[in-house]
Amino acid sequence: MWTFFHRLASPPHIYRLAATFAPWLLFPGLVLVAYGTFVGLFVAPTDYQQGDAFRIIYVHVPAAYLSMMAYMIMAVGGGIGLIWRIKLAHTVGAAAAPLGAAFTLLALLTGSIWGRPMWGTWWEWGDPRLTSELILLFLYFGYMALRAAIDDTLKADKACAVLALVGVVNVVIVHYSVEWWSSLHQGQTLLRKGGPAMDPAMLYPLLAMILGFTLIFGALLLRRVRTEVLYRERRTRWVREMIMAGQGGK
Amino acid sequence: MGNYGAYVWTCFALALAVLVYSDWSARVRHKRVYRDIEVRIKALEERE
Amino acid sequence: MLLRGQNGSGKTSLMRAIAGLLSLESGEILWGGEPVLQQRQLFHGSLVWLAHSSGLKADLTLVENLEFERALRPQSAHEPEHVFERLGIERLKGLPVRFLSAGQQRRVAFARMLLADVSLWLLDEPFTNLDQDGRELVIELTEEHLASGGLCVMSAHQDVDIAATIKTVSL
Amino acid sequence: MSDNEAQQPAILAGLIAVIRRDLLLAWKRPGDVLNPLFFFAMVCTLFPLAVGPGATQLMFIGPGVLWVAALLATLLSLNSLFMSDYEDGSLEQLLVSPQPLPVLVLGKTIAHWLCSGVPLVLVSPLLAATYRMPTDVIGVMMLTLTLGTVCLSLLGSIGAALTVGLNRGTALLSLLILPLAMPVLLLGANTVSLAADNEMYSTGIWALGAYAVAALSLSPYATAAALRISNE
Repeated sequence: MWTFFHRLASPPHIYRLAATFAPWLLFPGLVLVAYGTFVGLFVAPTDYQQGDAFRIIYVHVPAAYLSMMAYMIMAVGGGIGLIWRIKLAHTVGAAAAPLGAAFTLLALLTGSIWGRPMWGTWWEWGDPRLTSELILLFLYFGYMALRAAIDDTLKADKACAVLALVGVVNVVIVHYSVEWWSSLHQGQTLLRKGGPAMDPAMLYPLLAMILGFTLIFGALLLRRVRTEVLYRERRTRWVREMIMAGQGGK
Repeated sequence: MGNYGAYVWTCFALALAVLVYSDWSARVRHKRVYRDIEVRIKALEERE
Repeated sequence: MLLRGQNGSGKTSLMRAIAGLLSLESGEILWGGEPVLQQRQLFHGSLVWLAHSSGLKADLTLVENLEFERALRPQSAHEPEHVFERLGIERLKGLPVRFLSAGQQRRVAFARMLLADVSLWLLDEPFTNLDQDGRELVIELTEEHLASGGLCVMSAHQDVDIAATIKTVSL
Repeated sequence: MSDNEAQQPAILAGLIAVIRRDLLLAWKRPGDVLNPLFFFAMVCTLFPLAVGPGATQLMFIGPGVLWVAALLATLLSLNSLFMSDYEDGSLEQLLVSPQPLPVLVLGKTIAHWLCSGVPLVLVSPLLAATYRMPTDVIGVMMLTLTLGTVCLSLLGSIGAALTVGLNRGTALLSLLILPLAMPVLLLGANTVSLAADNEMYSTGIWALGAYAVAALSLSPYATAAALRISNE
């Protein structure tokens, strides 16, 4: 069992595997997103409260979801890397950080744009989700800054793993404390909780978008993992042989 | 799209931009890493 | 055991790895047949680590520094007064470490080591900053330690003249 | 050799020894304790100067300003938590001591709180009074600050351990710790505001207390792990 895992996680194997699998995630993802975009923009009925502005949900929700998933990946990867000393787990965490930050930024921007017609302002501190998302963005910045500050990759991996684990506990606390805080100030939220179930005609494109974004995220993550593996293994023989043979793909 | 067209389209455009940028930056970084290693290895070979 | 090697040859890294300060990419350090990382406290209870930096607080007096060290370990059989005398630092007891010369600080670090009263000594370049007297004293102390059944891993630039069976490893 | 090695040293003795040593050091270098305190007082002075001396305004911003200032002052003092130990090699000696590292780290954090948190709490009523805070609200504020500075010292020790020995440590430490500290600030400052508005404020106190207990039990392990990593 362990030897199987170790062979699976061996850098040359991962390097090849990532290249093979990325398209298998990317293209279905693109199809789903194309479907979701089309149906979401043109077919789904207009929301009776928010009008067509609700259609922003189709990019905002997947982005917000991925922003949290990427952080989970960083924390879980860090935990696995620390406990079982699997370098690949650290590599995945390192690769997820910039992607997670990008999706967090997207969630913030779309949320803010959504807020403009709904609240009449670009930024509403009273919305707990936006505020938590902003704190999440800062957590990403901290993680990437720590990684950039430590020259030794192995050391950076472990330090960042500790930070991500501490951070993931904190994300939960942030969520609840911000919710409490906004309830004090009559905060308003974009997504109605526990309201009437969503019309399936609205829901299906949303699910397609979430799944599609996740697949694309997976493809991008694999590609970044591949680069990260190549960089970390730059002094090894297999990289040398691969590059001398002109293989390995640019 | 009612009065909200601009907002909705901007959001979708931003999403597209983020996806394209993520893809592009990943490609660029991979190319750079690959080339750096290639140059270094070639230099080593020549010295040997 | 004596580790010999040039600057940058990895003497310090090896000793830090033995002390459990560095994690190894491959290989394991065993103590009493068990990996040290699984019995860190027990292992650390039987070693002292003399590093490049003294590990003493400059603002505290010599006695305060050593009192702190002693509180972290079980009571030692050695008398502090006796150890101070042996190392020729009994007159400096009340001084903040800041006022001591580098060589005197080294002697304090040795006092800490003797007071810890453990079997494994890890000495990284113990002769730095020591005068001839000091060097001889360190050799003498090491010989006694080895004679009473202790272990010592020492790193040095040059050969050390110790009257005991030593194994020299050149890096 | 002796049979010393078989004996395990008393854990509490190690904890107390670390606290004693750090308090003794703080006593000999009072600047390290006083500077963050002056910083706290000065930040609190800045706001009336910038916003204006109007009583209602000051009452309104008071809890928030005091809390932000306390957070920043704690952050300032955290920088030196492991720095001098790292520089003179005594940190490395702690790492190879027979005592469990989380306990030693907890000792250092407690000492840090005694030297930074407690003075802040003690000075805060003076500054709160200049913000025209009523006496009973000052009591609530001192309570939240007490709990809050415990949380901040514990959280901050993780950040300080991660950044010890890095060149750009100071800015990085703020970047790491501030987002983690936001819930503490949010709970603390809003609880004081609620008290000032004569509303129910116990939720915030309980939440802060729970946070402190959780941090007390978890953060020493994270800090110890971080110290081992940054000292490799």
